[in-house]
Amino acid sequence: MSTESGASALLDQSLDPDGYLRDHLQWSRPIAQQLAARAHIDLTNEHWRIIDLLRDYYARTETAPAMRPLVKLVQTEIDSALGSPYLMQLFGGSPAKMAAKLAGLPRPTNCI
Amino acid sequence: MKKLLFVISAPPYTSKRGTAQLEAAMVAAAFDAEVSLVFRGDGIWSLLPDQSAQQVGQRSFAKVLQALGDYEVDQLYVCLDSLASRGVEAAELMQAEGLDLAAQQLLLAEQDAVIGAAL
Amino acid sequence: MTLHLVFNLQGLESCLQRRQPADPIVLMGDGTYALSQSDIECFVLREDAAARGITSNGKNIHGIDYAEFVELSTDHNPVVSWAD
Amino acid sequence: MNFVLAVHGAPHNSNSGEHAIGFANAAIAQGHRIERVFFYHDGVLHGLNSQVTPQGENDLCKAWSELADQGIELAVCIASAIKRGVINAEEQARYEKTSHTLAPGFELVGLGQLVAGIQYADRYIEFPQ
Repeated sequence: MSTESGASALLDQSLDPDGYLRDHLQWSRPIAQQLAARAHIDLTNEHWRIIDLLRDYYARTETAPAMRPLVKLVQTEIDSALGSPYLMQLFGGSPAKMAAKLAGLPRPTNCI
Repeated sequence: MKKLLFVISAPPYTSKRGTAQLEAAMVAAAFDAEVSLVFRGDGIWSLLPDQSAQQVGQRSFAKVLQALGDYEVDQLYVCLDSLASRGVEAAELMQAEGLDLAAQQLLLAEQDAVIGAAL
Repeated sequence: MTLHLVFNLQGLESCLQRRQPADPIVLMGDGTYALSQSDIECFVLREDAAARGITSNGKNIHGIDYAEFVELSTDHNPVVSWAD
Repeated sequence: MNFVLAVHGAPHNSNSGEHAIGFANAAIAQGHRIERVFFYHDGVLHGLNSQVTPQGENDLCKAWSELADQGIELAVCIASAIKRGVINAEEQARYEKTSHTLAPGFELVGLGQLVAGIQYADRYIEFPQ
């Protein structure tokens, strides 16, 4: 078994059926990369800026932001010209959800 | 746009109704309602600033409260009578505007719906 | 005008402090026990009071059924519940 | 008129269910519409399929299912429900539990459905206990 497929099998055990980490404290940057690869997302510095922003936000508020506060956060912290099209380009159709998943935030129990 | 008032009257770490109310308030704001919150009765304890909830394995009410501003929920009120009867000064608490009972009467009367946190 | 639904004695106290004087009150559930100690003008859900053995001869007490409760709630807004 | 009702108390230690059912039936009899009954906090336990009502006590399950048959939406807050073990087949699979427990006629929804209901309805009435 190659190292890569070994790591993948390990990750499988750590994920629930929807691909969220069972224990969000297990999150690491390599795990984020593997989660992203499964979602066919190639993590660039632009992705990482958002992921770091989300992790910092969660440390402050213990919540994952919905779309509107996420956009506001990105605009105040990164660039006021960025909006939801930018986030969708990076993270696909449900950017708040996907970015929170990749950032290892606890899976939300409330489907908004 | 409807005006919705969320009442938080239970203390934060037993029933967890308070955090549920905060989540509901955020959802309401995301749905474009005009949202305000009032803390009264033992709900005022939710506003103490130095909460270390991880020590009891819970989310921190104080931290979740910080997120409200990001949903443009900034009408936070606290009942002055509830503070006085518990010997708490408004200055000891996190930011919320003190309202006397008469002001709470007016606040209630202008709502389209009041979502309580009883029990 | 606001309609107040009161579900217990603590709720009644909180409500009386924060309602406008003309706002009607409906006592329900354990709120009906207030009839034995208070003479405020109010409505009371008759079946809840009867279940608890609470009767009142007060002339300011109006017993109602669910149909009348519905009518009160269509005539008032918001409808606010009090249980603590 | 259009109503949204909220049930916050459990069937075994509150009157929330009796009150909401009594109100709903009287409102319907007067030609009003119950847009949705929203079960929140311990109220979600009304949707627990595995509970047994002792003989001689109010069978609320039957009353709820009659309301559901009239097209009234019995909306159970998903966040409150999963914490209390009230899950449908989808959540059973998601959280890898051995059985699902949501009674027929009820559905799991997000808090958005509470807010959307309040936004749409003429009245919001809460039965806390």
